[in-house]
Parts: sequence; structure tokens; C-alpha cells
Amino acid sequence: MPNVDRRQFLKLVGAGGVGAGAGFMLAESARHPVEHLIPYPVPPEEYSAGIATWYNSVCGMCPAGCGITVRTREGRPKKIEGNPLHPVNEGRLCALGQAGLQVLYNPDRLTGPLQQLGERGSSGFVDATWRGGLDAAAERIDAARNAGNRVVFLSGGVRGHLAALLETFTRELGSGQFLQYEFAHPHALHAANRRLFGIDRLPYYDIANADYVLSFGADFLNNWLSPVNYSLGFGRSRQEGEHRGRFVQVEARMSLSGAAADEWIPARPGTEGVLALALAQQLVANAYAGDDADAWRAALQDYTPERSADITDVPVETIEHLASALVDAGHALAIGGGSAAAHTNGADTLLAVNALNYLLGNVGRRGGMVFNPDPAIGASDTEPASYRAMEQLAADARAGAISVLVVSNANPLFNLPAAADFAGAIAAIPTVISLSSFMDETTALADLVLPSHTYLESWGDDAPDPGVGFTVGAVSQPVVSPLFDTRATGDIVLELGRRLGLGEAMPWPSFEECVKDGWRQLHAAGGEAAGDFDTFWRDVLRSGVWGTDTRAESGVAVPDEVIADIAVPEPQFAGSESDYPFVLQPYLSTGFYDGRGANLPWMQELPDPMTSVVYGSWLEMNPETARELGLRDGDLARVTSGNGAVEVPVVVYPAIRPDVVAMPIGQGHAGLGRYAENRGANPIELLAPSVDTRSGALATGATRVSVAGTGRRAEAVKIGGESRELGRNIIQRTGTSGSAGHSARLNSIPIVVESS
Amino acid sequence: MNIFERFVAGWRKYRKPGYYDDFDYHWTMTIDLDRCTGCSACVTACQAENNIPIVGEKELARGREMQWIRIERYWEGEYPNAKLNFIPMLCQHCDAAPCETVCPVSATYHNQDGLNAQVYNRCIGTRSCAVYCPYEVRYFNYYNHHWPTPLEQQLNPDVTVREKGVMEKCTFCIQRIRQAKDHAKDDGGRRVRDGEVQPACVQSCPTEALTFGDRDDPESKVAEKMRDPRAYRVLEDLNTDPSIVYLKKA
Amino acid sequence: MSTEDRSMRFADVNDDVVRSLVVTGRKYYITLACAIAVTLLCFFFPWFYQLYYGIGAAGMNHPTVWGTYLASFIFWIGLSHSGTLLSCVLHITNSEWRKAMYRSAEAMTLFSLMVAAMMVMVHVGRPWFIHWALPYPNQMEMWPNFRSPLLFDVMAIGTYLTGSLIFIYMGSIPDFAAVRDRTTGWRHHMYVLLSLGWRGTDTEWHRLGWAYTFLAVLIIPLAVSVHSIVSWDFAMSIVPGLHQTIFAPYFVVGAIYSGTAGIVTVMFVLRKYMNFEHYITKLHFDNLGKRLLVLALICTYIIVLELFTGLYIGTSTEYEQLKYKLTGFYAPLYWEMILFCAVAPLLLISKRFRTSFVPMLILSIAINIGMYTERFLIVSTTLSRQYLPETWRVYVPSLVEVSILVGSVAMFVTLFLLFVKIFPSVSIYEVKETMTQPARKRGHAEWQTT
Amino acid sequence: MADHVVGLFDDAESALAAAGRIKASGIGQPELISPIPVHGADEVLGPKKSVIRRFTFFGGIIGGLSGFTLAAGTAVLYLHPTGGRPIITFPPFLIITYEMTILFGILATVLGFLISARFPALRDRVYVPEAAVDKFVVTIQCEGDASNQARMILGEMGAGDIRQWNEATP
Repeated sequence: MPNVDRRQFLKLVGAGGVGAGAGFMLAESARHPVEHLIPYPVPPEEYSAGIATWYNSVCGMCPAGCGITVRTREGRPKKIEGNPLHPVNEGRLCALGQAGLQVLYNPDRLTGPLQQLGERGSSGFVDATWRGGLDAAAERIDAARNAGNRVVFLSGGVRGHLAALLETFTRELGSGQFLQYEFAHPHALHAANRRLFGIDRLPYYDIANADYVLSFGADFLNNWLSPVNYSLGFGRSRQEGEHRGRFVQVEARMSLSGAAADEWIPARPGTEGVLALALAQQLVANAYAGDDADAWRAALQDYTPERSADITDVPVETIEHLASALVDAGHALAIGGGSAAAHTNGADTLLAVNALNYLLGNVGRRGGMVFNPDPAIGASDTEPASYRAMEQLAADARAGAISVLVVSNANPLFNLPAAADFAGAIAAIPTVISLSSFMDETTALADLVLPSHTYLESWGDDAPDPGVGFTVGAVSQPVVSPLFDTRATGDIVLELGRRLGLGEAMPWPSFEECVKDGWRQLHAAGGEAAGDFDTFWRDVLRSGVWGTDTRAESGVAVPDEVIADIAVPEPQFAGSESDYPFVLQPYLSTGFYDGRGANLPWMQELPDPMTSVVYGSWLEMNPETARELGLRDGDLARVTSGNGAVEVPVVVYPAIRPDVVAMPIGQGHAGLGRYAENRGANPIELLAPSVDTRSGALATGATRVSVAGTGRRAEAVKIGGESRELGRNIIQRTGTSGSAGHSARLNSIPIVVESS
Repeated sequence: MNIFERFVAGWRKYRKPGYYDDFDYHWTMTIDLDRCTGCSACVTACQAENNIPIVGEKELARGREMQWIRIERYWEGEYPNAKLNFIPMLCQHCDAAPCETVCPVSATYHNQDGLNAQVYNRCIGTRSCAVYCPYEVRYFNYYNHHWPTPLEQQLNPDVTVREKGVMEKCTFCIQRIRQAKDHAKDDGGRRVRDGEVQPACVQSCPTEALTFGDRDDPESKVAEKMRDPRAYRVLEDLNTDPSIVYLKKA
Repeated sequence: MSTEDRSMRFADVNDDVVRSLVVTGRKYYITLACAIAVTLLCFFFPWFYQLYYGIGAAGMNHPTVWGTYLASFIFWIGLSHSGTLLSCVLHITNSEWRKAMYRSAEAMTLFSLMVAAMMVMVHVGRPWFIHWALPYPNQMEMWPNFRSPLLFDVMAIGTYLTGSLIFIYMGSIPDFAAVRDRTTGWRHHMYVLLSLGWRGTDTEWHRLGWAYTFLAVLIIPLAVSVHSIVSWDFAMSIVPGLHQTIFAPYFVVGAIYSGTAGIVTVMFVLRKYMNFEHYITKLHFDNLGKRLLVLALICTYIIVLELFTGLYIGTSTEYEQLKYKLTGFYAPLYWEMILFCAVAPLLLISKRFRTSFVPMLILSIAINIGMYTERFLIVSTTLSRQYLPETWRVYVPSLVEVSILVGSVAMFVTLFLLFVKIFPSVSIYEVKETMTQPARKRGHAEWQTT
Repeated sequence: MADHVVGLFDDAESALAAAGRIKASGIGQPELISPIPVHGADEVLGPKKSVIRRFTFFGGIIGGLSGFTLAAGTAVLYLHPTGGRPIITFPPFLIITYEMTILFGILATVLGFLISARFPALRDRVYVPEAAVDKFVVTIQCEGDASNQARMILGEMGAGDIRQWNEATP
């Protein structure tokens, strides 16, 4: 509701006569709703008013790399839809991907370069020019380079030719360092695959053809790796033809995927790997007939169902029936990640899960996991930085080894635990340059802001990883002329390169040319048969994607010493159980991913699928736990870890272990514009700096917390009311009572019965 | 035909329940609950396509959400056997819609496509249709909503922006249906092909749980899904004859 | 008739009534000014605010799209059932005691109908298009939907308003004539017009008698239908708790009940402040009290019946609805309603209570508060608990709504205050008819003074 | 022109008796003007029949027909199928019919009343202001001898005041 200021108030008082009211009502009825002009003073030739144009591009909202089709009218993007030709998403798109439009049109976007004249972090930003801004940036970088100090380019996850360009840029600087920090990067999965199979690629999970999917903590239907692709597969495994795959989810807190599962198994957090090994042990004991069966048997002998049941808190019967189901299923597939990998033993857990896959004989097979080939375009050697690498960066900064930090499309201040004190590290860096499109927490601490285009305004390309099991390349083309005085990240880097005399290594006049040049090489590799490049390029732009389905079955082997070494160590939690009785499980939220979606009003208004909460964060806890703590739904609770405390409303959540509490990631921004600012709390702040020992990734699920009521109420804004069906038979199941099909229209009065 | 016969013919015509002999198209959506994961992609798709306003936290706290499709969630059982079921709920486009009869100004009526149409500029805001709707899928504009610049540029020019005091609801993306029908008409007057038109929600659904098409065409995907023994309709005993057919969870 | 009446002469009646019209004390002006001020401040100002910003100024939300505005609408419609209906019934049955009070009771009908119509304007989202609900030829070629229960309302209330207006006017014509002769200036001109040239000839009396009786006969079923139709706004839906066959009689009884209580309130005020002690006596209160008691019992019966219906249907929807009503968020209001509408009226069993003025006033106000609550509960408890539990949400009225409710009462008071200065609020000729005149031949034996 | 003799009585019975005498004397049809309806006037002055009942009856019938026609006609002319109901639906249209029956019945009754009681009065008629308070008045239109005779009768019957009234002197 709009605020009434004094003037409006007086106006209203003035209108407080009946006569005035009548006139007002007339005026009200004559008033037209919002009208907008066509944004084309001089339209391009091919444009005709009222006809929509579709442009294919690549989604930049999460690392999955879905293909998108953007519908534009009068030169303005109106809707983002999935690109039906793109094999990752086949025309489908998740909520966050569709909200990309609000990244473009966000009212809080930075409209031009800014320079900080006051103290860092103060509101002393003044408008600057691009020329001045780039000169200043080049000057600082040049000075650092000459002094032999480090220049760090910290970006979010990038792929394709932009990654290659950034790599070239930092390499050519001599003292440069290129770091990619992606909060949700599956470091543990990489580490596990590397160790078990010697392959450093992510697999493609062929869920569509699997008969039995056993997922350990991976919220693959929501935001784990490539959710749209997995969802497509999941849908097809469920009800396509005669085949109806079963799906079992093992996790401490029911995720969206857990809700879709046929069976949900709340294992003790951090012990999912033990369960996997217990199943492996059963498999080896009962069904596995490979050459290395003996080695496995020896390695897994400790993981008996009984012992594993003790560790995992999963009953022996469950373990046994899972094992027999795995054996009986035609194609059984184990997936691990997400909350199961968020512990100090994350990589070991995933290793155990992959071992299960290996024993099920589905690695490289249909209905199993297929390793993706190396990306065809813009190969970059830079492994995304783990938490350990970021800690190192912070330490270097504090030691004064870093002169310039360029941050692009990353928000380490939000995505790193308070314990890492990245703000302190930044304070020690003389020059911080941000290329962000938004005034996020990190950008607020920059000296110079050179705002970049959003992904819808810039050129780019991408080889999705995890892909679809075969080589795919996609071109991301601008779908709208830039709305503001911003520039593409690639162009900014090229411009800086020119000013720093790196023109030889980066000869392209624009990033568009850089991308095109890369694709020209790709095209040339195709030889004569590929035809003329311009036609090829036009076709790629038109379809938005390039690649052929060459998914082939292949086998892998596991070295014996790895088998012998297989074990899942006990997870280490920060904080003692007596002081901090609950394990905190932060999870990526549906709308915000790792927090990047928090400034999108659609995402703020998207009810969380599990709790229906909008605009805010909350703490999920088991009803039993809540009862013991004397908390009710909507009480404001104080969550304290060894590293901090936040206050959030309680949401009683029926499907979470009593010893676990969970919080969604994404809210709690101090910056990022009007929709995100000062809303909810950020659970990442609470996390202890524990890492997964093998991969160095932040163990997000390894922090213990205590929860106490504050005596205040602050109900989370929920869309949903009563969350029980009360025997009304709204969601029906096959085999339960209720009206059968649409034949029984009249005799199906629902009687109050406890639904079984 | 003499006057009497004409009268009798007219009488028969106007006394026919539902009035239409045949719908031009009988648009129907099937929702496979076994596939639906509750990912909410459809919600945002709808919001983007249909210019659904951003209501704001304060208004949402007062219960004035506007999204035309919502994911309902129902818990079942207790820990550790708790289960969460989702059901997307949108206007059911009932053939015997309770909302239509109650509108005093005919702002909502049934059109020849079997759609429950809402005429925004006719609506005077009695909100009685929302009361009569057992599915609670009609949403009211309590205010004039604003899009902070430049967010207003995302508005879909094919869909009106609704004024305060107007009821709104899912239209099955009628602008897309109209476009497809026009296209088919230009294309030699053929009928709209199955799959040629999809509402935004159906188009976005990552698990392909939603299917849309003409029920009268026995070859269509929806007709096939409706023949599935899992097919049922929510609150069927109310005899509203909805055009949304759900497929039971397994 | 009480003894004091016997000593009165015809001329006194004229004097009293004319005095009530012409002599206006400072107290009246202060009251009127207050009433107008409250109407403007509490009704029109918030309403304009709401028009400017939208219905969102009220507290309605997604499942509960109807709120106090509609409850007020039903309440005022209900209150309107006091006057004209009661007056008609009593006229047909020739009840003697009706005559002193029916005029103001009918005025209540008229004004509560007007306030109810205002509530409709306040209720709808776009009141500037409210005329679209009327059948009139227009360039949009759009006529209303006659299948809509809401349109039944429009028709029924329109008819009722017309009928009540005509009824009260027709009954007042001889009085206008009587007052005409005693007034001067603009009042005289007004009454000349209003009295149509009434002389009081035997033919005129005869015609008036017939027309009046016909109107009464027509209005009784009309009044019954009006509130039945209002109930159908709800009962025609398939909302659990609203889709009830008992609703039509329930609403009619409730309406007469609250209307009768309203009459008691108005009688008290008239008696006290317009110096009508001679005309409005204990007898009236006694009779009204008996009627209230009967209505209270019927009302209680239906309230209980409603619970039984819910229990017997036995579906989850009805059952939860019932449970919610009795124990949920609004339960305190429910029990308050039971106390005010079903329990407290049992006091009326005592004749001493019925003939004491102040306790009757308090009870009548309590009954109306209870009946308002009942209307509010019909809307709020049912709409917030419909078929899909996921949509359940409580509704709390906003400040604007409360203010408009208060303002609507003030509007009613304003209209009534204006009325008492224009219409003879006690029927001169009918009071005279009841008075002892030894020289007059009586048509009916029971006219002899009791 | 039209002269009237007017006699004022204190009570209805004497007035009625006087009127009866005058009627019997054949001077003309006397008229009774009273502050309240006088019961028994029919017996003295002759029975009255009013046309109001016909107005009411036919008004109601016309109302009913026009009500149904309005509803059904609107539905047929502006085809808006709603709720799977037929275009011409009986239960709702009968309610409209019912309300319109009553509305037209009421309006016709008023019309009948105005016509039969000759309202509004556009010309001056014989009238005595006291009749609106407490006097029962007998008037008779007569001239000359008849007028004297009437005065005599009125005086005999105990009229408190006997006046002459003509159009020029209201």
C-alpha cells in the first residue's frame, strides 16, 4: 500500500466531500491503466510492430547452462522460455531461469561506472565515465604488475570463451591469478570421480532410463547441478510408457527431491556414505560377480548391515530391502551429492556412492551414469576455487600479497562464512574493482565499479557441465540492446588488455569477435564437410546450440588400491553436541539458488515449494524438537553456532531428523537492491570453516548449532494454510479409495477417514 | 419454417444445458501428479506470461497473493514416514462453473472453446465468483499494482494489466490460443494441431507433468492421458465438471 | 391504552407531532452535527481513501474475499425487516399497538436499506461501474446476468426500497396534510406538495385504506423474499457452511429478529428524546419483548439445527467447518453471538423485564451486536475454511472497515434525524383512531378501552 | 360557482347522522371530511367500490410477464452461457419474475390510488383545516334554497359551526 504523505493526505481531506467524491469517481472510471510507448524511435528494417521475435541464448542463472529462447517484442525481451533444441533442457526451464528477465530489468541495476570517493563501503560512490574508469583500473593493475604484486581476477563460475579469455588475461599479466568461486560447485564429486575412476569430469545421470534411482542427499530435482535435465529424466522415468521407475532418497532433511521420492530415508547426517557402503557390501555379498569381487569383499567386510544401521540410524530391514531392490532393478542408479556431500567426509561419501554405481555395473551404461566428454569450446584449465583456495586468497590478501582484486559475477562476502572474514581480507587489498551489475555486498566494498552487462545483453558461449553425455556447445547472444551504460565482461577485459599492452594475446576488437573466432576454430576442426563458416554460424545462432547425440556406452575400472582403501570416515562437526545439540543444514533454495536470485521480485514472491514461505528465511525443525524446545510455528528463534547467531522464525517441518535443523540459503543480504536487502538471515554466516578433507570444499553441513526461543513471534509469510488434506482426497493415489476416474461422479462423497 | 416451429427450435436451443452443442475446441489440461515435483517453474512462467503483479511482502502477509497457478502442498504421516505431496492448482475451467452463474454483470462466462473466460473490463469487483469457486483460484486486484522502472518493460503486450478492483485468474493463456487459432485460420482454415499451443506453465514444466490440448480430438495427448485409469478430477463430487484432469500418484 | 392517553385530545396529538417537526432544540442540532461529522469522517473519508487506493484498504484476503462490508450489508438489510414487514403484518392483523410506532419503524426500514445499498457501493471493487448491474439499454450492449443471485438482490432490494418508500409515504399522506395546515414557509410548501392535496374525505379515506392494505399484502411476501434472496447469495454457492437449505428461513428470522430489536432501540430513543412518552408506552415494549422472545427461540433453534446439519453430513469439509466455528479463531465471536442472541433474550420471559425501558434498550443493542457478529461469522468462518485446506487463512478486518461500520451507523442516525424533522414520526391519524372518543361510534368491540 | 355548505361537528357520529339526513333530504351527495377514517360511512353515504384492486391485479400480471421477458429476453439477446446452465433457466428467472410482479403490483396500486382518489389535487376543493385536527365535517354542494335547507339540517344536527365555501374563498 502506498504511503500517504502530507500533501496526499490534504488532498484526500479535500476530496472528502460527496460532490468531490462523485467527480473523483468519474475521473477514476475514465482513467486508463498503465500505457507504454514502443521503445523504437527508428525501428530496424526487419521489425514489424506487434510481431514477436525469438532469440536463442544460454541461461546464465545457474551453472547448469540450459538453452533459452527469449521472446522479444518491440526490441524488449518479454519472456524467457526453454530452447526446445537444447539437449540439456529440451524446451523446459526452471523458475529461476525464467526470472532472468528481472535480472535484466531489475530496478536496482547499476546504470553506469561508479567510483568510490569516500571510505570504502560508504555511500561515497559517484558516477564515473567508462574512459576514466577503465583508465583508472588499467593504471592500478599496471602499477601492481610493475611492482610484482598479485592481481587477482575473482569471478563466479564461467565457462566457454569467457573463461579462456579471463585465463589469458591473468596469465599475460604475469602476476595475475584467475579464480572462479562458485558456492555450490560439486568439488567433492569431482574429487570422488578423480579418485575412483581417474576421470575429472562430471557424469551425466541417465535417470530417464533408470528403473531404480537411489539418491544420497542430491536435490537433483531442485537445484543440484542440472535440475531441469534431471527433472526431464525423472518425469520420463516416472510415467512414460509401461515403465515406472522407483526413486529413493536418503537425506536428513526432506528436500524437494525427497518429496518426489517413493521412499525417503532419514539417515544420520554425514553417514550417507556408510549406508552406501553397507549396500555395496550386500551387493558384493549377494550379487556382484566381477573380477574384483574379492577385493571389494575384503574392503567392505566391516560394513555389515547391523553395524551400518547403528551408524546411520537406518534400520537393518531398510538396508536389506534397499539392497535387494537394487539387485532386482534392471537399471539401478545411485546419485550422491548435495547434503550428503556437505560434510568433512563429503568426497568419501560420494566415492562410496560411485562405488555402488560401479558395483551395479552401470557406469558408462544406459540407465546409469555416463561421463561427459571434454568441452569442445573454450577449454579452461582453471578448476573452480574451493573454500580452501579462497581461504588461501584471504590469507594472501591479509599478508599484503595482493594489490588488485577484480571481482566479477561473484559475491564472496555473501557466499563465504563469516569465519573466513573475507571483508577483512578485502580491506587489506589496496584496489578492489567490481564488474558486478548490482550493488551487492562485495561491490559495496569496491573502489571502482565497472558494471557489466547481464547475460541477456552480452555475447558468450557455453559447454554445459554436467552436460548430457555428449559434446554440446551453445552460443549466448544478446537479445536486447543494452539498457544502461554497461559493458560486457569480456569487452571490459579486452579493453583493459589493450590499455595494458596485452593486445597481442587478445587481439579481438570485441568479445563477440573472440567468441566467433573460437567457433571458427571449432568449425575448421570439422574440415571440408562442415561447409562455409557464415552459414554454420548463422545456424548455430538460430538454433542456439550445436552438438550431436553420440552418447556411447563405455566401461571403467577401479584400481585395486583404491578399492582396498575405500572407507567413509566419521564426519567431524564443529561445536560440541552438548552446547550445540543440532546439526545445521543450510540448503540451496529453489528461488534464490546461492543467494543470487534474492533481488528478483518473482523469486521473492515464489512460495518455497516445501513450506510456502515467501520473502524471508526460516528455520526448519522437527515437530518433536519444536515441542521439546517449547517453540511453535512462527516463533522467532535464535540460532547460535560457534561462529555467530541469527534470528529466524521457526517453521515446523514434519520431515527432518529431530537432531537436524535446516535453513535455506539466499536471504540475509545487506545489499543487492530493494528486494533483497535486509530480509531474512544468511545461514552461511553461521558456518564453521570446516572443509571436506579430500576436496577442500566448504563442508556446509558440518556445523552444530543451538536453538533457543526469543519469546517473540515473527511469523514467516506463508502462502499456504493448513498443510494436511484432512481426508478430503484431493491428491489421490492409485489403489486408494476415492472416485475412480471420471466415471463415478455422483457416488464419491469423501468421508472423513484417516488416509493410510 | 413457420413461427411456431421456429419458436420450438429456439426454445430447444436455449433450453439445452450448457448451451453449446459442441465446443470449437475443448481445451483441457492434464496434470500428472506422479511426475510433479513441486519445482514451481510453472508459477514463475505464468507470472511472467500473464503480467501478474509483484504484490510485495506486506500484501502477501495479508494474504493477497496473485499467482494464477499455485502449488498446493499436503503433508501425510509423521516423521519418519512423513510424505509431502504436491498438487498444482489453477483455474479448472469447469464446464459447469459455479463462478459464472453468480457474476451479476456477466464478467465471467463460458466461451466456445470451453474456457471459463474472465472479461476484466466488465468486472465490477463483487468478488462473488471467488467465493463461489471451490478451488480458490480466482485472485482479486486489491490495488493498482506498479512495476518499478524498468521492470514494466517486461510486461507482455498481449496481456492486459489489470486495474484495481478487478478479479483475475488463469486463462489457459488465451492469448496463445487466440494466436494459434488465427495462425491455423490463416493457414488454410485448418484446425489447431495438437501441441501447437501450450500455456506458459505447460511449456515450462521440467518434468513434463502438464499436458495441454483439445480433448475432443481423440488422437491428442490429453485425450490419451484422460483415458489413463489414473485420471481423476479434484472435488469431482461437486459436479463442476472441471477441464483439468489430474493423474493419480502411484 | 394507559390512562394518560385517555385524557388526551385530538388537538394534542397534532400539537405534539407538529412540535416535534418544527420546534428544534439545540440538543438536536448538536446530535445531528455530530452524526454528520461522524458520517463524513468515519464513512466517507475512509471510503474515499479506499476508492483511491483500492479495496486493499480493507482486510479482505485471498480466500476470504468478502468481509465486514458484506456482513454490514446483510446486517442493514436485516434491520430493514423490522419496519415495513412488521408494520404490514400488524396492519393486516389489525394490531392496535402498532399504530404509534409503525412510522418510525418503517423509516428504519427505508434508511437501513439505503445504508445497505451504500454498503454494496463500499463493498464492490469498482463502484464507479456499479450501474452495470442494472438492466438498462447501453452502448456496450451488455445487460446483467439474470442468473446471478446477486442480481436477484439488486432486483429484490430495488423493489423493496420502492415498496417501503411508497408504503411509508402513502401512510403519511393524511399526516402531511395535517401538518401542512400548521406550518409556514418552506415547510408549508413542502407539505403541500407531499400531501398531494389530501382533504380527508370519506372517499379518500376509503381509497387509502384499500391501497394501503394491498400494499401491505404485497410487501409481506416481498420482504420475506428479500432476505431469502440475500441468503441465496451464500446458499447458492457450494461453499461448506454456506450451502445450506436452512439459510433462507434463517436469514428471514434473523432479519426480523434484529429488526425487532432495532425497533426497540429506536422506540426507546424516540420516547426519551422526542417526548413521545404518551404514545410509546410500556405496552409497546411488552409486545415487542414477547415477539423478540419468540424470534430468539426460533433463531436459537436454527443455530442448533445448523450444527446438526453439519454433523449429519459428516464430510470432512462440513465437519472442519463446524469445528472451526465452535473452537477456531473466530470461536469467541461465535460464543458471544450465542450469548447475545440465544441466551440473553431468555430474560424476556419476565414481564418486569419487558416493561423496563433501560434493560430493554441494553438487550436490544446486545441482540443487534450479536446479530452483526452472526453475519460476520457467516462470511468469515466459512470463506476462510473451504475445500482446499492449503488455502485456509484467517481474515481480520482493517481499521478502514471498522471505521466504515461505525460511519454507517452514523449515516443511519443522520438519516433518521433528518427523517424525524420531515416525516411525522408518529402517525397522527392512527393514534387518533386509537384514542378514546366517547362520541364516536366504534366499528369493533375491542376498540373499547381496555 | 360551486358553493358548498360546510358543517363542523365535534364527533363522528353526529357528523355521520347529519350526512345521512342531508342525503335523505335529496339535496345532493354529502361528503364527510374527517381527521380519521370514519367507520360506518359506507352505510350512511352509500357503498363505495374502488378500482384499485384491478390495478393491483393487472399490474402484478404485467409485472410478472415483463419480469420473465426481461430475464429471458436478455439471456437470448446477449448469449452468455454460464455455469453449464441453459440460456433460459427457470429457477433464477422465476425469482426475477416474482420480484417484478410485486414491483409492478406496488406501482400499479399507487397509480390506482392516485387515479381513484383523484390525486394530486390540481384545483382547490372544499376543505376545512380543522378537519385535520379534531372536527368532523359534512360538506354539500348546493346553492340557494338547498343551501339554506342544508344549513338548517346541519344546525339541527348540532354542527358547532356552519360555513359557506366557494372556490373563490378557500
